[in-house]
Amino acid sequence: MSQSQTSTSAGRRMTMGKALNAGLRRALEADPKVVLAGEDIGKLGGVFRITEGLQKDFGEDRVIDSPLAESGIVGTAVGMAMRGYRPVVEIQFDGFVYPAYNQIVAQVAKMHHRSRGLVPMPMVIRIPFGGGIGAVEHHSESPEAYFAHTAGLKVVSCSNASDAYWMIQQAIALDDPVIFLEPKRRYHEKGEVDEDATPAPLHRARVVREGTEATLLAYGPMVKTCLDAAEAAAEEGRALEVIDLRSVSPLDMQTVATSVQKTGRVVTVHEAPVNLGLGAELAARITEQCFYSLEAPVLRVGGFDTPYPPARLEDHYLPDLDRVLDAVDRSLSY
Amino acid sequence: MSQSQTSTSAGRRMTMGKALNAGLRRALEADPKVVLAGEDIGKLGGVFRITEGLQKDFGEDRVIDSPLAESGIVGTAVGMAMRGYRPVVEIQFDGFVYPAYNQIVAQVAKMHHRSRGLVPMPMVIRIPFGGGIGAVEHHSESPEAYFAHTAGLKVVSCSNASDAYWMIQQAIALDDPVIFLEPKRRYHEKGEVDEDATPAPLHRARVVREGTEATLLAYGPMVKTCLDAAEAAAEEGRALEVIDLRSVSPLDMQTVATSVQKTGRVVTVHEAPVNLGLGAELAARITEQCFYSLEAPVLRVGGFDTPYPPARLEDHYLPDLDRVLDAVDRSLSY
Amino acid sequence: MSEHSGSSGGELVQLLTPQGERIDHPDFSYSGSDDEIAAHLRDMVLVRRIDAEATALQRQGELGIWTSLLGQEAAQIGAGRALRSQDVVFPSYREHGVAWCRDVDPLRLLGLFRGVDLGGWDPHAAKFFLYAIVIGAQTLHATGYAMGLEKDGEVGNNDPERDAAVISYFGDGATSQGDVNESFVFASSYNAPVVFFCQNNQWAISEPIERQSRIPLYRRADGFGFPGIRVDGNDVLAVKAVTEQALERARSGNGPTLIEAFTYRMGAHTTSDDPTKYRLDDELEQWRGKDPIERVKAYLSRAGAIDQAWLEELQAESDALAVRLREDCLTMPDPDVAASFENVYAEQTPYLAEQQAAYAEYTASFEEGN
Amino acid sequence: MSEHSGSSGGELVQLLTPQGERIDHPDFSYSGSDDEIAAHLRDMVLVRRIDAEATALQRQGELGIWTSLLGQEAAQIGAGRALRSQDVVFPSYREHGVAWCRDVDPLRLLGLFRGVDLGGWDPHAAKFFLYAIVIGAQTLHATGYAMGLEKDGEVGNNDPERDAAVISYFGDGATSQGDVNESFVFASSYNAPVVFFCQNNQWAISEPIERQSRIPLYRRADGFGFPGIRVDGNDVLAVKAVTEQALERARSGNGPTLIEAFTYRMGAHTTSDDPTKYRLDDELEQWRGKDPIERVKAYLSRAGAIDQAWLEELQAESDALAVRLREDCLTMPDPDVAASFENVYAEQTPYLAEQQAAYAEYTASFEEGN
Ligand SMILES: Cc1ncc(C[n+]2csc(CCOP(=O)(O)OP(=O)(O)O)c2C)c(N)n1
Ligand SMILES: Cc1ncc(C[n+]2csc(CCOP(=O)(O)OP(=O)(O)O)c2C)c(N)n1
Ligand SMILES: [Mg+2]
Ligand SMILES: [Mg+2]
Repeated sequence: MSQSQTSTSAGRRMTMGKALNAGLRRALEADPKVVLAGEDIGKLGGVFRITEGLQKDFGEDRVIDSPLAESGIVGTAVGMAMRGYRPVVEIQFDGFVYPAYNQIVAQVAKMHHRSRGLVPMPMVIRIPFGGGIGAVEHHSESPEAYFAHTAGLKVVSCSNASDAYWMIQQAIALDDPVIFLEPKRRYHEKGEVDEDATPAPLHRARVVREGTEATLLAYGPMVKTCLDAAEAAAEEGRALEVIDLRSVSPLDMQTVATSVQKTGRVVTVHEAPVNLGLGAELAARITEQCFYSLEAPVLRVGGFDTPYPPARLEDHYLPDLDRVLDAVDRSLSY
Repeated sequence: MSQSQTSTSAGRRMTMGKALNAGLRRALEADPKVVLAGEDIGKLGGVFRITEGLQKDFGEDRVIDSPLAESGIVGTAVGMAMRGYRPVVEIQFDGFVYPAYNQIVAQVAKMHHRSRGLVPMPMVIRIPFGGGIGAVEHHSESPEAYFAHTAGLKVVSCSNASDAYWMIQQAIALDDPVIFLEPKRRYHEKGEVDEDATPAPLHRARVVREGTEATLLAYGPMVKTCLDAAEAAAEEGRALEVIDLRSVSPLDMQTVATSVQKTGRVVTVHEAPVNLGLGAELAARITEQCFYSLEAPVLRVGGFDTPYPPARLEDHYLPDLDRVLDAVDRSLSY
Repeated sequence: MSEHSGSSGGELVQLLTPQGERIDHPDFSYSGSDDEIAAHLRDMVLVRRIDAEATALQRQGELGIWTSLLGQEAAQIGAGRALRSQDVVFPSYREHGVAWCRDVDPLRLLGLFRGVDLGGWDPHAAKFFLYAIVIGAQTLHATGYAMGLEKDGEVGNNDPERDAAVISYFGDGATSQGDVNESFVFASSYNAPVVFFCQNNQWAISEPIERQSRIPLYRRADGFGFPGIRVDGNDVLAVKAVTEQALERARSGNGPTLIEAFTYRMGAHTTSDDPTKYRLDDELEQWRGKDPIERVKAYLSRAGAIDQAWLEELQAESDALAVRLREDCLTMPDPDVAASFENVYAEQTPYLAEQQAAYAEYTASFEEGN
Repeated sequence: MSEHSGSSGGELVQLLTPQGERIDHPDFSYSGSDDEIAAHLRDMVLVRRIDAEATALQRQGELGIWTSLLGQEAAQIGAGRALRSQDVVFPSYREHGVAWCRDVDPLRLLGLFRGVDLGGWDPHAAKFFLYAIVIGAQTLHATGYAMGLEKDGEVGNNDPERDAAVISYFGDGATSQGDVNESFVFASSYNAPVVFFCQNNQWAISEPIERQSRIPLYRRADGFGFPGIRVDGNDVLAVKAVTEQALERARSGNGPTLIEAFTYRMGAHTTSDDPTKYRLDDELEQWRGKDPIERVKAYLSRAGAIDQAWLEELQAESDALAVRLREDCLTMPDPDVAASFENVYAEQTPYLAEQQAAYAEYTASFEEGN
């Protein structure tokens, strides 16, 4: 049922958090130029323990606790990249990336172009993102559109342990800067990770469930939500196709268009506010590319166009199975 | 031909720059709580002379030269707003707003909501934006989508002297934070300003030219480009409707939808990169709201999805009359 | 390389030793009576009790997270009680003790951590602004507010009822943040009436102070042209004396001061944190000997200003407070989803109104459906 | 309130007076020969000529804008000639003199201001990174690069051929920016081999230095725990001596230094600026007496190290350089639109490739149409 390009030989079962840790470890082993930097990533192993044990094993020179200053973290990473390093930066929570926004959009994103390729920026900026963990303000944001609108950056998000393991390594190996969005509420979900597989290309979307009546497009935390929705729909006899975009920028429109040409109906799902969220770009491009295939407008499910609410309201704010299926119903009613 | 709600009695002819200066002056006169802050806005009157003479007339206490730190400028403006002031902040160029991004999206945008309305943020952040002036890097950017995606902010752009005069005053009078985008390459264009008129509501779009065959949607600097395109099209017998959105967030979808229902074809035009630019949101919403009226997908004309190029390439990057008409042709060919 | 001194040494202002002995300082003195000191003790005991109850509530799942002030009571009560009613506070997220001094109902603090709101008190009424979670942001707000005070002529009138100052709290880690340094630039440039109160509790989550600075933090002010001073943050008398002087300096138009309150975070960073991963029990043990409450008890007992009965009464009061807080917390109503849409704008947009209506319709249909 | 001292005073390192007399300083000395000093003079005269030619080219519409270094030649040549070949430079947008010392063809600088590229030299080959227009950003890059040098073991080997340092240039206004202060935090925390070179030219566009700081800027370093020093920025000997020492300190593993070169922006901020709006001729006149070139000429003439013939030869050289620069500028090819799409990514995306192809098709059809 899954088109996953990873080999089917059984791997190890682990959480997404552990898979990221294993992926980072392998990247540190593979290339001495890989360095990790961020707040509390050393002894503590990061507030989500994604870097647990790495400073102990690779030393303070390669796994660097940074002063509490995000612009400084990213700005010095730019300098390290200029010196030939491949910095992997951790931003502690989504809501704390904005102090580094200037360095990211004006420096990281533009350096390769500005220098006509002479100064590449092989940098990964890891951001645990999204809601659903009952956190206080600034700990549940989905800033992907802010980065995807920025030329020069690549933006990806993993939705499962296997992708987490592979995509982090691919992102680190890439000579372009990558905003790497980790769905923090899925850190504890387990999956099979085959460490000998050949991973799918980083920017390739994946059909994670085939169907015929409508296409659900998601990435990161919402992939599971969409799979659950498709499962529920199947019980009512409706076959929904689910695509895990994996890459938010660039978008793999070929995989998307193939699906839309089959189903004729699309629902996009993300946690970020709808207005100018990824759903907008998807809707625009799909309508451009598949105008005659669409039976209904692309419908968008997302967070409200409000600040992220206090925890006791987040279940309203966050798209869930029901809101996805409601949109599917509306799409089918066209 | 124009639906302008301003009265038709003749006003003074002035440049957009002078109109902004006059609007700021009137706002300073009208409310002692209005203060202006920014780099070089005092004696120099700002690098574009928009605040010329204001410090001389209103004093250093109300027209404040700020230290060279955008986060500090916006962050202290937050504090002044908390104290009951209505700060109007100037960011010297579009590309220098990013150091303040954190304060804008995490503080300015959220304060009213966070405080359940107890701490309003009546702040205007003026940004001369866009290209076309042959400037060096970071001086020609169009960051509107970064702000429009942020709940809690309002985003507007003026396209002519009269709107500049009125909209700046309306933005200052509004109790919400407004990102006020000034099309710097139009600063020197002249228009009629009637200082006794009743202005249109701030967030209302305006049909600036009526037509039947397709709708051009633009704001700020591209309104003139679209009017020129419509004029050229008219010479070939094609009647294009042009809408000046004026408000980028919230969007006046009613005015847009009315037009689209009439024309069935839409081209959006902005300088910002296409990917996740305003055109994406417009395309998504128009397709949702006018699915059965559309004869063609909404087509988008915008900057390339690249960093802003060096000046000698900006004529390629920036949408012009020909690129707009090319998109109209493509739309009509559906 | 590191010049961090311990808690003693000439540069640290101290008026009450860990053993509870009052000592003199050439520049600072505490002028209050023993009754006032007893009032500080009461404050400290009560906020420690509030803190403990909140921690317990979090452990029981009633709060999402809690930021404990354990060990920092003297820094907060000393500074909080130095304020005049017209002064204005810009806290970070750990200033429960200062909130207490501003008469903010502790229940309102719990609301934020329970996730029922984003800060449930009235910042203007309390002259205590909302908690700031993004490190450092509030120091610029404080500076801007102080600039506003100055514009309003509320500074330098030689009128103790009117002249006002602003105080902004932040941690040792925060001093690395650009915003905090920019607030120093602006405060200095405009000579703003603001006191920067840094609680150096030695840790920014897992990072020791040495990661942020290799010299004592109070010296940061030197670089910006205004005075910095280090005070024993576990000494409520010294903190109050130092803060009073800095506030008075601000109120009278003499500009900003940086206070570094040298203290210690006795607990975890938050209830989500596990400090055993990064710090040694030794250190904790050493600081236990400098407890801000014990030294005041020792002094007052020795001075005969309090006795066992007084302490028992305080114990009873603090237990009652905790019971009340717990009850109120458990019965705090959940917010209505309408709150998500309200106040996003002062002038609601049609778009958001439609979104709200559509969601209401959706949930309604859903309820019908069930 | 302001403690800004003038250009004289005990705290300012000076080795050559405006009158061209060499003076001693207890901590710094210039050890080069008169021939070397003559070489500095030649550098300064040539970069001033380049600058004048660029200004003229801008006036004639050949450049979009130009950032003149007039008056800052000694600060830049002194610092630039203090570098060893392995040292690495992170400039702001006015360091044409330092670029000269790094053998960057001045034509390449013009490319940026003519709008044919975003920086046309090879930063790695020149060990001179691209101009940074967003104020302060480069100071963090410099610090990170310096951290990398340290990791690579290129520091503290006692090997003059190998030990390397980084130098970062910025203005007085830049010191207010968060990034610059964060770079001080990081450099201090990691003891990075970086020299922060602030050209205090008294103005940030129209804002006098007093808006940014009420104490001398070199003292900012005090607050971050590393040395700061103020040098007469119009004295090429002093600048070289001070910078050499700071670089050596960095190379040998002793960490960062802040140098404040006290100088003056003799021209407009850029060719777009009109300084008559905000500053007085008096000030300019006063600084004219401290010209960085005249004092060296005076010294060398008096010492008999140069004569009229030497100066005439230099004049001829500089005129030839200007002619060459002008010619090359006028014939600099415009970029191809393909350059817009190239190098946006190291691995081009299909999306952007399609956009490029579509645009190529569009322009082609257009040309056919004509
Ligand atoms: C901009 C930003 N980055 C990161 C965080 C995550 N964070 C929360 S508290 C904290 C440590 C703060 O340390 P310190 O300033 O010493 O204050 P303390 O918690 O010790 O009172 C960090 C890194 C944040 N809240 N904001
Ligand atoms: C972040 C940012 N804000 C504003 C500007 C606009 N700007 C360009 S130069 C300048 C003044 C810089 O002054 P200073 O740091 O003293 O350097 P100088 O130009 O005097 O060499 C300003 C405000 C900018 N380039 N970057
Ligand atoms: Mg701390
Ligand atoms: Mg300057």
